[in-house]
Amino acid sequence: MVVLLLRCFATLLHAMLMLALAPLLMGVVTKIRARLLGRRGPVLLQPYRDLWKLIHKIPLIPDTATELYKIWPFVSFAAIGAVALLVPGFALNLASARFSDFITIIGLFAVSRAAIMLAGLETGFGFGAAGAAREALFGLFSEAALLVVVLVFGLISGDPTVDGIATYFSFGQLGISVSLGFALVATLAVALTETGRIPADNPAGHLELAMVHEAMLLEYSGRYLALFQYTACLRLMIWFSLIATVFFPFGMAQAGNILSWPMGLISWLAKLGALAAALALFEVSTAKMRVFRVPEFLGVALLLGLLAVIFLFVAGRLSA
Amino acid sequence: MSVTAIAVLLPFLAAIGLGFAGSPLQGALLNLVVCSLVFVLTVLVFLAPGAGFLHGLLQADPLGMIFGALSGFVALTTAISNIDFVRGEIEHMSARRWRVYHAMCQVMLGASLLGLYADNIGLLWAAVEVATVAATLGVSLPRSASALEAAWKYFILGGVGIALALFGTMVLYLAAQPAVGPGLSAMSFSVLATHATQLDGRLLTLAFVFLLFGYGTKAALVPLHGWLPDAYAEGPAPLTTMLSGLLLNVALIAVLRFAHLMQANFSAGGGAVRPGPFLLSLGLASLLLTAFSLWGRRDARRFFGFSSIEHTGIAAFAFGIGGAAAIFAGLLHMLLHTLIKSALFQALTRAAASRGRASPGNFAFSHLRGMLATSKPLAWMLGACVFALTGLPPSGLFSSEFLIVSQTIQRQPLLSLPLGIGLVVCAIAIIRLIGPLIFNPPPPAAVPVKAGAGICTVGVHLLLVLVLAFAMPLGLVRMLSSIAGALQ
Amino acid sequence: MMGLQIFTNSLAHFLAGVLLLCAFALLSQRRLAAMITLVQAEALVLSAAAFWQGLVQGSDGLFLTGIITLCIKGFLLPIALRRITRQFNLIRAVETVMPVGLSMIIGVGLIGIAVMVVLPGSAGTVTLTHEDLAIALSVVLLGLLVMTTRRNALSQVIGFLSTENGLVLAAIGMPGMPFVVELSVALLVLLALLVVGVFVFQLREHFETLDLSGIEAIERRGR
Amino acid sequence: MVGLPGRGMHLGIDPLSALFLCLLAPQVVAAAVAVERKSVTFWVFVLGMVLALVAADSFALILGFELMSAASWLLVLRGDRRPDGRPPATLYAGVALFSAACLIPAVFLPAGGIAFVLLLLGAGAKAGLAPLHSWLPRAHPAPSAGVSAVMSGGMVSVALYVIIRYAFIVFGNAAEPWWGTVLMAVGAASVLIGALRCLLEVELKTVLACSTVEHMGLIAVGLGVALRARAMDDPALASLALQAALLCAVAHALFKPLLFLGAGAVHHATGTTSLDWLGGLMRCMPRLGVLMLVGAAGMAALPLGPGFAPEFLLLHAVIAAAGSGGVMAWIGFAALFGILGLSAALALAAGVRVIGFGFLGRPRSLHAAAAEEADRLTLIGMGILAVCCVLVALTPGLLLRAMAPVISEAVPGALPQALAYAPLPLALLMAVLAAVAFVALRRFGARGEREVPAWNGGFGKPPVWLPFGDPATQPIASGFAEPVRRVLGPALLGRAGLDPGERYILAPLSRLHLRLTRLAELVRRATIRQRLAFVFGALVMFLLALGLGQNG
Repeated sequence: MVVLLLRCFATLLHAMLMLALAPLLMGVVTKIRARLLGRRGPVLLQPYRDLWKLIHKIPLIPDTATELYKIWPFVSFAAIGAVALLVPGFALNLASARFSDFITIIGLFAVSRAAIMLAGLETGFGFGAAGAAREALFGLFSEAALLVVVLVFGLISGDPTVDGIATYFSFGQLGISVSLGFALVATLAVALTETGRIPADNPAGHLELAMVHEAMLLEYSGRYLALFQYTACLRLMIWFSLIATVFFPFGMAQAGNILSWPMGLISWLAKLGALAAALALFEVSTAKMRVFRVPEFLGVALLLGLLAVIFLFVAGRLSA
Repeated sequence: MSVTAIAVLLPFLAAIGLGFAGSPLQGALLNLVVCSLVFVLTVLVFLAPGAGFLHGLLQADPLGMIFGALSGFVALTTAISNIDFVRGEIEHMSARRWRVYHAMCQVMLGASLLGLYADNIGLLWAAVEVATVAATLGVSLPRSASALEAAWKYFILGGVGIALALFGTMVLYLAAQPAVGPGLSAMSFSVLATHATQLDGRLLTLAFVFLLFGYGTKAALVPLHGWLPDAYAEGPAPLTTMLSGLLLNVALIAVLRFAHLMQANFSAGGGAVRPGPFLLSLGLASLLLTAFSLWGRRDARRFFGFSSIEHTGIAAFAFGIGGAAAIFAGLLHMLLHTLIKSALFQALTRAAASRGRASPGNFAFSHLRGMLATSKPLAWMLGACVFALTGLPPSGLFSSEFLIVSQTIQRQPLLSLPLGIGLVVCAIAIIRLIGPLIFNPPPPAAVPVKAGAGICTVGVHLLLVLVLAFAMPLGLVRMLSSIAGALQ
Repeated sequence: MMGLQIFTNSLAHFLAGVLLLCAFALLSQRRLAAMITLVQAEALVLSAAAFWQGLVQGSDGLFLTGIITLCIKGFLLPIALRRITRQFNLIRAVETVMPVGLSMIIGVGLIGIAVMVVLPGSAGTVTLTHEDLAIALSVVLLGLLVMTTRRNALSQVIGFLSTENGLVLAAIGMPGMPFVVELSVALLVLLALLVVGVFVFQLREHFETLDLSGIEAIERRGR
Repeated sequence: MVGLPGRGMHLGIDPLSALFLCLLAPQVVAAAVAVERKSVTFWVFVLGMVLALVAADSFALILGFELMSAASWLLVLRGDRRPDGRPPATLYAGVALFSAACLIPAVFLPAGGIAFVLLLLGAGAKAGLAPLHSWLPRAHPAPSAGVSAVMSGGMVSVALYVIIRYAFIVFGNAAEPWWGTVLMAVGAASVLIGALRCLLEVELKTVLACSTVEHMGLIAVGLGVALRARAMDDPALASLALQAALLCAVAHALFKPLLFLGAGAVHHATGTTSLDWLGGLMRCMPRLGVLMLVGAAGMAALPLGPGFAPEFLLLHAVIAAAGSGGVMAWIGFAALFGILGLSAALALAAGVRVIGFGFLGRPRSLHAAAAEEADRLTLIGMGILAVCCVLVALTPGLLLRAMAPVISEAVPGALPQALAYAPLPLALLMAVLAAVAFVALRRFGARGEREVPAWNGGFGKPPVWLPFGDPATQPIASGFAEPVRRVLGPALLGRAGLDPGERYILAPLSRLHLRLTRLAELVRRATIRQRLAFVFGALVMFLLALGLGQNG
């Protein structure tokens, strides 16, 4: 009974932290990136300020938009928010653990992607459509690669839920490490694409022809734009936590055991920071790709996933 | 003198009358009267399966009865639609030729009945021979170059066929010598069937080859089919109906009877060869050749002539498969195909009449297309007939072809591959016509016309097909099964 | 008595052989007139054979057959044919499909097949009728070969007649074959003549010559 | 006695046929309400399907199957008013006949590999499984909307029913693992090609037909996994995969007719179904738009849509199956998984494309601008289906429980699995989040909003004489698909961009047919003498064979 209560409380805390810290994470990434480039960069809380500013602007609705124009931001946010609750952060075995099925999560990502693409097509002007088309193209390979990675996880752990996979990996065995390495690389590639970072997309770019994610939001303003941007931050947060949970499951707390929470929180924040630093480093060290190079980039990820499966088989034979 | 004899003799007598007197229309009416009488008689034959006439030369067995009644029915409906045909075409032939035409119709009817009821192979041969001559004269009647050419083909090929059949008949008689000894009895089907096991198998086989080629020419099995498409396409329209409705059956049934003699002798170890392979090869040849000959056609009657070749081929194939069920299926297929095809030709004749004469020929598809726009009931009837030929349900041929294919699968699995290919290609070739023929825009000259009441004969045919195929009365089922059992 | 029997057989054989020889010679001929003559000769030999068989078997049916054959095939028909040839001056040689030599080789092969089919492999049960049948069959096949190797309607008619001769030969060889068949054979010849007459008549109306190339031209129009 | 002469025919209902009957009912009702009330042929078509479903012997089954094909052929023929040369009606009839020619032998052969392959050819051709699928995108859009709906939702399901009936129940005990493998391969191919064309096609109805091919492929994959598992006696996995397949069939039979009816309404309102000429319909036909949104969600297999639960189950079944077998099996299943993911994303893009270019944005033609809301009956018909869709989408668990008898009928010793995907809580959660966001924005944010010309990267307002903007600046549907075409087209469709089914099946067949027809013409044009020679030659050959046979 107590355990159940604790788990619910942990879930609540987890949700709070995810929703609250998302913009901060974005700020951290920007800051580190700026520093690496030798600039001072904006303050860490800049994303919060931007959101606040946007919220207080009166939104301008394009006259060619339909009634659904205002729905899409909420759909996108709701889907990503749901994922935020499903993906474990600082603790395992949350109340939502049972539903944290990887395929459900992928589906929810797809929902938000669809919402954003439709938002891009909403006003029927060129840039939004171009962005949507590119998003669709990237989506093909990232989803395929991600599913193959999920297959790897499923084959290893025999449990399709993120929570279960993390629990299984937290007592990590050797022998599967090769394939897990491949899977990690593939996952990172997918994550970069899904969160619209370099090399697939440039969140800071302002040339419409080169944009993907931003191009779709070109016609949005005010609170709706704010919601979209917040969703983007949340997505980054989710991906970081996901990677942290699955590949670096050490030091995670058990939701049922309140004493392990602080440790879990600390390790979680540490992992997030490390990942943010890694991302910033990667971004400053690479350039953005041409649009039609990205499928190849993701195709490599897909192949890595397949390789992972094969190595997994080999490993299984070796261990057997 | 038995009903059978009357049924056979009446048409010949009528032919004499028709040949020498009367205006075309009178001739058509008399023709109708005689045909209806004959039909009644052929039905009566069921009640009084005539005891032997001319010491047993003429003896209707169940098979003969069924197909005799069928022939009577087809002749009747043809005679009905013939009246409209004569009305339409009256000025295109001289009164003399009209007389010959009607006389020939009657002679063909009588000869077919004779061939079906005859218990004597010589008499059967004579009947087919008379029918051939009558048909030749009939086909040559339009006197156009192409008609004469068609008749010439018919005569040459038919004559050769007849010669072969006669030779076969004689060899069969010789083969019967050791068992039956000289005399009439050596030529009687019933006697031969009872002594089938003691016949000289070697001569029997030889005889069968010749009989198969002789009567196969009449049944237009590939490669003996050369005469059929032209004869169908050039002769007067109702004559075509008679050809397809009556003569093919006579010849095919003759082949079936002879094949049964072989089979019986073979299974008794009498030294004969199994008839199956002969029939199968000819049947498959017919099916496959027509499957690809059906595509380039521009003339409707020629097209459906090829489809007749296809269906006789299918029936022959079924007989070749052997076994009661397959023979049952083959007979059913013959029944249904006869009904459908004659209905189709009646509808086609009316359609062509509604369009008037045209340069490429009254039956050119380009001339007949777009029926729906000019006459709804006619179009639906025509479409239904054409569709019925494809064997897709609700067409009756579905059930017979279903039976045939299933039997093939169970008895000769490998043969079901060519059979299936042939059936599918033929059906596609036929079904592709319906769009242009019925629904496309009609040729500019076409004018809307009212379909006469006579069209209902087509409906009756199709209804009969449905009943026979999907709700066959038990009595008929028993009769056909017993026939098939006896002939297997 | 025995000697008579042998004599009977050998004579019947001799006549049949002559018939076969005529049929074979028919194959070698190119000119219509000569072909007609050969058919006539066939008919005469055939009627002789019919009379002989009638004498031996003592059946008047065969005599009747012989008479019919003699009258119609021996005289009426050749006369008619000659008239036609004169009318359309078809004196010139008929063009054949294959060289005559080849067609004769095929003819020999046909005779071989006929013998092979009719006579049992095990010699011994060979009866007169069997051999007679073999010869008749050869004649029939040779007639058909003539029909298929000559490009000319009239010569096809001639080949057809030769085939008929073979049939009649077979028929008269059959012991005690009922009357019906001879009758129908005669009937057939009669009707054949009738129809041929009709045909020749109209074929002239429509094509100046009897050559079937005109018909083939019509046939070439795809229909 | 009705039926085959001397044998009659037998009818009967068991859980499987009952399930498919239930699956047939809503779409027939909807189609009847929407468009086809008076068409006799339509009802014959339905009768054929019902007969095929309640058949208890092979004759009745094939009779119904072919009756259905024939009636729908007539409907295709009547509906097919396209000027371009090759009408699909003949091709369609050919496929129908082909399937009959394969099915009749299949049901009479002894249960075994050949019978199964024939069955797969026959029923698969009807269901539009690769490589015999290329007729479907041509034929299904041809007839009127209601018929297209029932063809695409019901007829293919009947074909699936035949596959399940025979592969699982009749031949069940003779099943071998490779049957399942073949079925999976076929399904994967259909999924891939269907999804790709679904994204590339421009005609709305053709898009929907291609998506039918894709979903048939998904179902086939599910059935394949189930069959393989059954042959390797693993009832748990078999029942899981079968659940996926059946649920997919149910969902597809609901949202596909819905979409087709919508496409028909669009065609009726605008005179075109080409996505390149539509646009902005959400403004003038909002109700239709919302209904189409429901359908598109199903087509794109999005969570909270009817299409997601089956996809979810299917992926889990494949994961569960992947562990078994040798290295080839592992690679194969990994590839299958990749294909499933790829095509899921393709389907998503296609769904977005249908909605985004058909109903959002600016009109691309005056017709689209002047469209009027669909008539009430159509909306009612679509409404029925939409309600069913929502029910299926939110309570797949109940549906699976209801399907239990079917599963246990097809897979002896089956233990139906509980569904690990709970749409209702998920929907609740998302609703709460959206509400929270809405309220928060209302509470803290600025009120009100202003309607202005779209910014469009600063290109400014379109001139007045171009009411919906300069058409040149408008994105079109084919442009949306262009990147995918550039990346995947050459690999999957070849340089000509032709469907492999057309290139490797139909084209060679037509060439062969032409050659054989020419051959037959040669025979037909023979002169009299040559025809005589045929007879003579055949006779001589027979005699020769006889002589050699008897003396040799």
